[in-house]
Amino acid sequence: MQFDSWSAFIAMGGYGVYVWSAFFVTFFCIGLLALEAVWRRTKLRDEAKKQQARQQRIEKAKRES
Amino acid sequence: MWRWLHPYAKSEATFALNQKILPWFLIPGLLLTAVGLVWGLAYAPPDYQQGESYRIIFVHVPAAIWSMGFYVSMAIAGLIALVWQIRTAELAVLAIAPVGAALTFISLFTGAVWGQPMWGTWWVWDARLTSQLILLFLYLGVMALYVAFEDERAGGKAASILALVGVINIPIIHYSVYWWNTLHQQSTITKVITRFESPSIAPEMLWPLVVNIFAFMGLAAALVIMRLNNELLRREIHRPWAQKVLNSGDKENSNAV
Amino acid sequence: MAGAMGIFVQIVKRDLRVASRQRSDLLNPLIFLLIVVSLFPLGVGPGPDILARIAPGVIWVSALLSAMLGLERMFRDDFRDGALEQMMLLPVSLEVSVLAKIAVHWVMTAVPILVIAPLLALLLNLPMSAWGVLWLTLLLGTPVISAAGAIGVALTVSLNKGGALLSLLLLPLLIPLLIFATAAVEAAVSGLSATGPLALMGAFLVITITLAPFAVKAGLRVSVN
Amino acid sequence: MAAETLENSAPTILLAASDLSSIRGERTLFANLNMTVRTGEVWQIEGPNGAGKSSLLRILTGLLPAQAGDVQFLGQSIRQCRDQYHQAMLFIGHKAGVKPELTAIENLEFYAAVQGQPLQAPPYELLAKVGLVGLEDIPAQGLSAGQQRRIALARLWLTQAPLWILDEPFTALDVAGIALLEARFAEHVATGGAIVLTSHQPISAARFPLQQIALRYQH
Repeated sequence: MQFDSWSAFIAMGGYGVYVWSAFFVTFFCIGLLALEAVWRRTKLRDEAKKQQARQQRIEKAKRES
Repeated sequence: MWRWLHPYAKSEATFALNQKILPWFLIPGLLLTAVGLVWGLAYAPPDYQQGESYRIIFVHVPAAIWSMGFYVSMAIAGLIALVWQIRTAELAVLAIAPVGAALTFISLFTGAVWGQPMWGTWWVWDARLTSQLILLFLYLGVMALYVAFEDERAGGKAASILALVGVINIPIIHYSVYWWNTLHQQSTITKVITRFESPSIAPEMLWPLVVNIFAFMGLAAALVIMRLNNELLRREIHRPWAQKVLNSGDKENSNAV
Repeated sequence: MAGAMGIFVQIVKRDLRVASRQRSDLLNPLIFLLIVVSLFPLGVGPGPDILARIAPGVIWVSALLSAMLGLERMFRDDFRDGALEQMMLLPVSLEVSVLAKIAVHWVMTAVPILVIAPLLALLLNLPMSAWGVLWLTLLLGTPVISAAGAIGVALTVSLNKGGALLSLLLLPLLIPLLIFATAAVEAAVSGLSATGPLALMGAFLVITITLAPFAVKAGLRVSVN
Repeated sequence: MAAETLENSAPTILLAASDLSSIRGERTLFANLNMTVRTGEVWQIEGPNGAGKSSLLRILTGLLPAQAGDVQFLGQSIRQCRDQYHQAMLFIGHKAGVKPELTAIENLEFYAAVQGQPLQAPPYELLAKVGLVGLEDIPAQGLSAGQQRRIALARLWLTQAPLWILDEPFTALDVAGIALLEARFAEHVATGGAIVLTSHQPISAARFPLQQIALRYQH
């Protein structure tokens, strides 16, 4: 461990703003991409459900007519 | 080549393969990221010249390396898409582009915040930063070209061609920018950053860097696979296999995505 | 069979004729170039030293921008009136026709620039000793713009809003050209030999002219369907 | 491959399409389509808008790749003998390929020259026949759509290509123009040529044997 205390770790020898903003932005971008992928998958799932429901309605209408 | 690739021209086979290899990238990626972060931020020794600020290297260098690496892999996917007319390869181009662009952006941003304490300015027209900036433009061009087409197949093919043209040009751009930089060199400060990429870097700093390089590869590859799978499902949402995957989603939510 | 050379000549002849009947399209990029170059003294001040210092870069950046204006014409009209389809159905490799289109585009856009280059050098107070090298860089560089530009146009010709996109695709690819061209002129200004960068520009020229037709062909196949 | 050499021989298979499939976007236009075009035949492709008539023609010309299947010219895949095929085939599409900046004569001269049959003299008689008398040396942009189309169709009298692929050749033509064109079609197939075309107008089958192939709109 290179740092004596938690606050020294945060301060990064005076470069805290730079170091932490670099790391934050990096993982923010990666996280954003990951979230987008998960969110997209959820949307697709909804879309598939909607389509199956539509298909069922069409088939039902066909059977009843 | 064709014999080997052909099964994966089918979306379903590609999807199944992707599902299988995704954990092999995602899990090591996450673990190595955790290790690399703690090691790099807390345990690696400070630099004798730059103090703690050099720790930005642990995200800057991996992002820069893979931004270039992913461009090359995007171009290879484009080549496969064009030569063998494989649609899944086109989709791979489109899955890689945003991830590569994000890596390029990360390397630019971290380069700027590293430059500020070291050089007293956010941006210098350093050869490394400049060629990264051009690389970002190339990624943006590929993405913009794809989006501009209404017909997704045509867009995918156009983007593949552009990626290929770009990858032929990258070494030339790289070389010309370095040459331009030495021509207009006004000070030697850029050497401060360059020093870290020479083999003379101390092993206590090198090892966490290596860990982070592999961590970034795992994470970025996992992102690409996730995006590719989403695209495959979206294009084939009418097909039974896609509906089956999407319906069974909730229980395998955690590892399928 | 008309033979590859015969078809090349026919396309060149026809396109030169077409271009000579739409003169405003040819003049506009040239006037644009003149205006952009004359904006710089107004923007950075008329000091002869600073102008001479930025002249190579200004002339080349302006030439690149004005080239972007005229590039679209290479395939756009042909795409709209069906001549592009017919060109793809000629009994000759598409690369030959593409080279003819590139050649015509170069003649109609670059030759005027070569003619007014001394005027641009004069406006920006570029030392006389560098005029020859400036002219040589334009001579070697403009075919690269036409050939690489053809790739971009082939990819965007079917899009309605291709203009801005075209610049976004092409300008990053042309950066090495800009670097070496300005370096050559700067070397000449400071009395050094410009052979190195000029030789590299010659290499670019050869590479682009050889490889671009294949990329253009692939791009046209995507756009025309 | 000129028309004369085919004239006296028994019908030859000029063009053969096997198992063609075309997908545009998400929609299958047609699948497993087969057709065999022999010399002396006129094929009309029918179907409602959006059924894929134009796509089929463009696949036959080689402008558009088919998703599956192959097109063969004289027994050889057109991808292998592209130049030969293009030498022997004439395509006039929706967009006629007439440069609006050039005159009728200049347009025709260009197409004749690139097909390897340069004109010896300006084709005034032909242009008069297709109804463009007095408009021969006006840039085509000054002419109406129908007149521009007639310039493109005039190529049919100058070409020696045995195979014609025509997308809606009768559009924007008057009754006399249609009759003229049909007469030319009859002449062409009688001398060993073949034609594949799309048309909304019914074609009078009296003058030449007419094969029809119908595409349906598929959802």
